[in-house]
Amino acid sequence: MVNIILVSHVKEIAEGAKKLAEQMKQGDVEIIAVGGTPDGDIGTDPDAIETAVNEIYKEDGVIILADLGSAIMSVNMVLDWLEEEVREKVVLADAPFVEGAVVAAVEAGMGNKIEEILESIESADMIKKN
Amino acid sequence: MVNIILVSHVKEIAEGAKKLAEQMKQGDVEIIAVGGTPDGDIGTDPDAIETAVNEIYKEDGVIILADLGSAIMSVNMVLDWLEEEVREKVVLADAPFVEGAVVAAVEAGMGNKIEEILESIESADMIKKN
Amino acid sequence: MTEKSKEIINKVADVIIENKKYLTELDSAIGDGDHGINMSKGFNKVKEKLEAKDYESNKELIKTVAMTLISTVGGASGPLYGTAFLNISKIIPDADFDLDSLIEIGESAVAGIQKRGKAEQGEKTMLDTIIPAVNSLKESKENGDNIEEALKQCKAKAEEGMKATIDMQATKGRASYLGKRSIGHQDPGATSSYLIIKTVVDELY
Amino acid sequence: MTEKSKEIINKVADVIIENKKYLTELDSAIGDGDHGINMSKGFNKVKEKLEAKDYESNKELIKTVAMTLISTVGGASGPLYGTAFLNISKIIPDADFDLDSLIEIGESAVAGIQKRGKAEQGEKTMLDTIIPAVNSLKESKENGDNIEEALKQCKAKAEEGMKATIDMQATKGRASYLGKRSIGHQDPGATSSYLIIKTVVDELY
Ligand SMILES: Nc1ncnc2c1ncn2[C@@H]1O[C@H](COP(=O)(O)OP(=O)(O)O)[C@@H](O)[C@H]1O
Ligand SMILES: Nc1ncnc2c1ncn2[C@@H]1O[C@H](COP(=O)(O)OP(=O)(O)O)[C@@H](O)[C@H]1O
Ligand SMILES: [Mg+2]
Ligand SMILES: [Mg+2]
Ligand SMILES: [Mg+2]
Ligand SMILES: [Mg+2]
Repeated sequence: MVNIILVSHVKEIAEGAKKLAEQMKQGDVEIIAVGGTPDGDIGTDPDAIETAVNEIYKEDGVIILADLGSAIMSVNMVLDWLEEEVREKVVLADAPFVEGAVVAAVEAGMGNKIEEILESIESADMIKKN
Repeated sequence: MVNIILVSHVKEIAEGAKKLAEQMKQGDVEIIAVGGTPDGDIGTDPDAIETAVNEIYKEDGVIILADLGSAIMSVNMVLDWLEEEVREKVVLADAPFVEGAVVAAVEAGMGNKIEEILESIESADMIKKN
Repeated sequence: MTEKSKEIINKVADVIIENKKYLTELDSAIGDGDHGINMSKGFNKVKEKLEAKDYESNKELIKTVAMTLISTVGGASGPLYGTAFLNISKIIPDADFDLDSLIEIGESAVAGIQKRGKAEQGEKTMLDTIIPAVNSLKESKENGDNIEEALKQCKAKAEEGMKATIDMQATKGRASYLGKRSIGHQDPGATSSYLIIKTVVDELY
Repeated sequence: MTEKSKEIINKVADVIIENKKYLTELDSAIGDGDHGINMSKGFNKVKEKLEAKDYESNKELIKTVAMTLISTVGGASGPLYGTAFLNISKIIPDADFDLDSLIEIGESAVAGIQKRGKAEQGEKTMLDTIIPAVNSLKESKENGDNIEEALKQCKAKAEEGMKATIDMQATKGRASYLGKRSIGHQDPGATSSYLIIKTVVDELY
């Protein structure tokens, strides 16, 4: 089962998305919300991202969703710090943050493979609302 | 100047996205966050959406971002209740919720037209993170 | 007739509230586990509203039901049932319902739900209960069935429709996120629709 | 040499902290108005760290600067400057810096920033200050300039580069959301980079 990390600039967004995603999840997918700077401002805390990866890393893989700017840069930096073996299985998805979190949680809960989940959440249809 | 309404299932997501978007906004774009059910559960409150539209409707137009499911359905229902003249200028965007909120706020603040803003936030590139 | 309608709505509300747990369980399997919570929130408020005031016409009564569901349900079923009842309120007569008016009521409900949800039959939604029920009324009319027979058939077809959702793959609503994995579970909205139709039918004949 | 390096870093920190308001104002015009806040948060912590402990080598010192910025800055400039300093820490000598080592330091910084941010010169970022500064050192080497002359040139080119960002359209970072409207404003990151380079140069000669 794939685990999920949600990295937003804003703590409330990350935690809210976790709440929304967990409402739909089946099985025991783990979701960690990482949001804001260590001192509670809007921004990113790379150390918290690293801790999250270490905490929920699994052989099945980990999908990371990030909202924008420094969240993306910080995730990529942390990924570069990982050991090759771990690095290969942790993916920053090209997916919309909230919408992707929900669908990733559902599909991870169904036991879908990381590639299948990424195919779903990276689809351009993910942002269609009509 | 175009105004913006953010409709999420979760209050924290809507308010967090407003916070993130307002950090970037120039000028006096108004952003209203609508999140959760009237009794504080996860879900949508159509009356709050209607109130928001009436509160910040402008001739320049209003962009609504919604996260998923009932938020989208409720927005469309409220839009159907509007007078023809207002209806034409209030648009539910096919855009990612958080990412779209930030870019819409920036572009609205720059005085971009509603069509220009929609073109930006409805682009498939909006979900690229790498 | 408004007194009778009020009685029926109250009964529907009771049945939905009784089935809160069941509907929520169904929604936990293929959705976000709130359909029973949403619907009983809505119908509890409907009961309050009906209690608080006398209604002059079925139109006024059903419009209140619609607006109350819209304001309180919180899930997709809010706008869906809300728009269905809103549509019904526009055409519902105050006289005793004949088969024609029942058909018109059913068609208005379907039109409202489709306006909001853009689903067709076979997508594993409440429509899979309601459309067969309305079609059954229409067939009864063609066959010249009396109203009791028509209602009996209607209820049976609604139940069949509900059960048929078990084998369907959801392509609308949250359950569609599950793809093929949505197969094997009865749709919560199809179930609440059946409970509503069944209760109305049982009250009518 | 580590004592001297510590002095330089402390001086850089002071200059950044002094310019907190200025950098934040620049970021308000084309970003989210936090660059000064971010950078002074980072460099305040750097000062604390340098205070708390003696460092055995420039390597160790600069690695501490890097990790501290990464942990505390919170904005894109955190990973960018953090990776720059991390790269520098890998090659920085303990001996007095000659022109070759200054060039190597500059190139490592650029490589680190580009690894993180994937930007080129001309995209209205900190690179528009740093790349011309490094290029200037390389030219000085070719021209056989002495180190003082090289550093003077380097500072001038950094300032030129910073100012050139005014007329650029941002195509990386948050400022890129503004499209053409980003033109006419000096980039905050290019400005903090200039402040850093200027301070280092002034301390070195
Ligand atoms: N597009 C649609 N058209 C018709 N019915 C739908 C549609 N989407 C969802 N539904 C119905 O709504 C039910 C779910 O309602 P509910 O759980 O209250 O809302 P939510 O999905 O927002 O939590 C589904 O079981 C389905 O019958
Ligand atoms: N991809 C990038 N490459 C190089 N520098 C960048 C990049 N993105 C942003 N920057 C620099 O970072 C600065 C903004 O830093 P800061 O305000 O601290 O971060 P944030 O944008 O996350 O709020 C910009 O002025 C720019 O110089
Ligand atoms: Mg539900
Ligand atoms: Mg729900
Ligand atoms: Mg900034
Ligand atoms: Mg920032």
